[in-house]
Amino acid sequence: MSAEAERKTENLPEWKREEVADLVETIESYDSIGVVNIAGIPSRQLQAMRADLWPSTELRVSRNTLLVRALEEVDEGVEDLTEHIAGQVGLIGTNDNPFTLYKTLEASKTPAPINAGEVAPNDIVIPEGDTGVDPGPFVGELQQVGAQARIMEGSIKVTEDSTVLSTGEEVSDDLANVLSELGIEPKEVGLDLRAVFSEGVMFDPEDLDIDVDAYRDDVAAAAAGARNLSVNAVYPTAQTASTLLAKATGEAKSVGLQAAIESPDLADDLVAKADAQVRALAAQVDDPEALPEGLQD
Amino acid sequence: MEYVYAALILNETGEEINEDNITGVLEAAGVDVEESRVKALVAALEDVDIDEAVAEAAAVPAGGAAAGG
Amino acid sequence: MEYVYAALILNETGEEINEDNITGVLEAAGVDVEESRVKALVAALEDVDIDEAVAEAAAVPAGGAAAGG
Amino acid sequence: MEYVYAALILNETGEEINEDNITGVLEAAGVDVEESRVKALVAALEDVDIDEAVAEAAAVPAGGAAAGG
Amino acid sequence: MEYVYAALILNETGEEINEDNITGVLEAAGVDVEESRVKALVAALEDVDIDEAVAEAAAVPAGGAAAGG
Amino acid sequence: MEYVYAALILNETGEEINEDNITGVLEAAGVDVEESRVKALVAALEDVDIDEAVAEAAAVPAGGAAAGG
Amino acid sequence: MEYVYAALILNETGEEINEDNITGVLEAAGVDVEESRVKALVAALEDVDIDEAVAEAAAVPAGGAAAGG
Repeated sequence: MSAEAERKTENLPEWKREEVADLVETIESYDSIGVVNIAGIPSRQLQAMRADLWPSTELRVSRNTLLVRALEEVDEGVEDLTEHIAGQVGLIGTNDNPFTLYKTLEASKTPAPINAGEVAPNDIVIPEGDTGVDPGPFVGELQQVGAQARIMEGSIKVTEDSTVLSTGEEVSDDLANVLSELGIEPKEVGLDLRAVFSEGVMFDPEDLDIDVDAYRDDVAAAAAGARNLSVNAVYPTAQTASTLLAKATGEAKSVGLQAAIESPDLADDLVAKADAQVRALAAQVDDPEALPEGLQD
Repeated sequence: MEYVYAALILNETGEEINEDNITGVLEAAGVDVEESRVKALVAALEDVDIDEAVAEAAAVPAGGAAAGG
Repeated sequence: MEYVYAALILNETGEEINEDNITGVLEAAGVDVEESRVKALVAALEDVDIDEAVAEAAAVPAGGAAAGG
Repeated sequence: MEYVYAALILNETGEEINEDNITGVLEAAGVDVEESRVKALVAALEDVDIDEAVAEAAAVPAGGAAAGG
Repeated sequence: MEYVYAALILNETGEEINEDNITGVLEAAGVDVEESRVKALVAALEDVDIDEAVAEAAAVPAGGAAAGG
Repeated sequence: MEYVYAALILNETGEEINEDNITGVLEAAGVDVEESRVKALVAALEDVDIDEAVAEAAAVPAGGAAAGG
Repeated sequence: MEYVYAALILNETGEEINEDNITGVLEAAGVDVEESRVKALVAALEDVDIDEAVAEAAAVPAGGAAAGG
């Protein structure tokens, strides 16, 4: 504990000192400590989330000043998380891999409606398709908020994906009504990870957002490369033995056909090859008189 | 490939595909005929239905591979 | 088709593809040779690169299309 | 790619693909292991059906696939 | 590839594909046989249906794709 | 295939692909290492440009290719 | 096809592809060798660049099909 942090703590009332001590214990008991944004999550939902995460992950909510004190008291690099303590946040502790933590939190997010006056956390899009709403004034409301809409085949259709609000803009009353009518829930509500300090390393959400498809591609590429090496270096494995056999057979066949080796195994192919050749040559002969009737065009 | 061509000429004309006939065709073309290849060819073709082999090959259009590529 | 095969044999052995040679090969195979067809074939092949035509065909497989599908 | 190869060895031997095991394999190969890469790999592979990805790789030749795509 | 060719010869003749037989074939060809490679091949082929693998190869034309290219 | 993966790790890290190193990597992965397979691998890779062999698409039997189509 | 494989083994080891050597390889594999086929094989291969023919086979198979997909 730094001398400065100790001095600050000494001036705190008893209950705050206990709370900080408790937070410090939490912070010290996990490999990874993160700061999560909990703004906009109703308390009942937050309780449910806390319960879902337990026991692999612990969520602590406290006054921001106390969170800052506790982080500073633990020091050892974790105090760098204090820059993320602002607004409604909580601390999250886990012994899970931070990448797994991020994934878990992202997966637990649920869609929610957005209210008039709220700021769009992302672009809001009304997707192309049949709205299921009968023809009426709603088509005008859609067009009013910027959606490409018209009446087709007895109902109101959105004719193309329409971005009706950009990230950071405020939701109008009209838009909120339209979204509600369509059942569009453009917000993702959940614990939003701002940063994680894990075993000496600070991770941003961008660092933790792994591209699973890219890893899958890497796995496939690695497997394909190993197969290639096994076959090309002729190191047979259970997985490549049949490929090597097929390759060897193909080689023998290629040699056999090129050399026109009179082998019973090749007789069919040699006859076919000769036939193909004679046809190819006949195709170059443009005098029908020179060809048998069957080949004249 | 000339040995195979010779056999196919005989096939078209309805002559028997035997060593003498193949040798005859090839010699007429100035080939220095190797008896062993003629023997091997006749043996190899013994169980082959040439017309069928040709028909199957014909079923694949010339340039069939190109279509695949 | 036997006329064309005869030309192919001559091409492989490096013999000249002329009327006499083709007729010779065909007769050895028991063909009742039509002089006009031989003439027409020789004339038609004059400007053809036989090796090239043959090489292209050789690449077309028996039953190869299956693999392409 | 060595991190992925390490995971594939563990996959074949039936050992768990976790941080300790991957680190162990890589260190045995003299790799100066980056912990965060191992962590990311383990987390990512949790959602990858490795056997399926490997089987797909086997069905399409590595080089050929590019041409097909 | 000579080790694989040797296995294929044995397969065609109906002889068992074991270490002794493969070694015998290779030595007859003057190969300085490496026991470990023979062992690895035999082990790899244990669960392989050789005739099937060969038949698959036969379906693919030798030199077929060249035309496509 | 784990033996090949082990060689590929060594290749990427620039360590020598010898019996000791391959065995070390495999044992770290909990493999019950067979000496002969290690020997065979080292022998097979001796004169091979590994990066090239990895990149070059290996032949796949026709059946496999169908999956690509 | 065993005669061709025998030739391919000799080709890889750099041994001469002659009747004695091919017969030796085949007999080691338990083949009841037909002299005329061996003779025919040696004659057929005389003017062929085996390595090239082998390489062409490798260039083909699956790759072509995959490209069709």
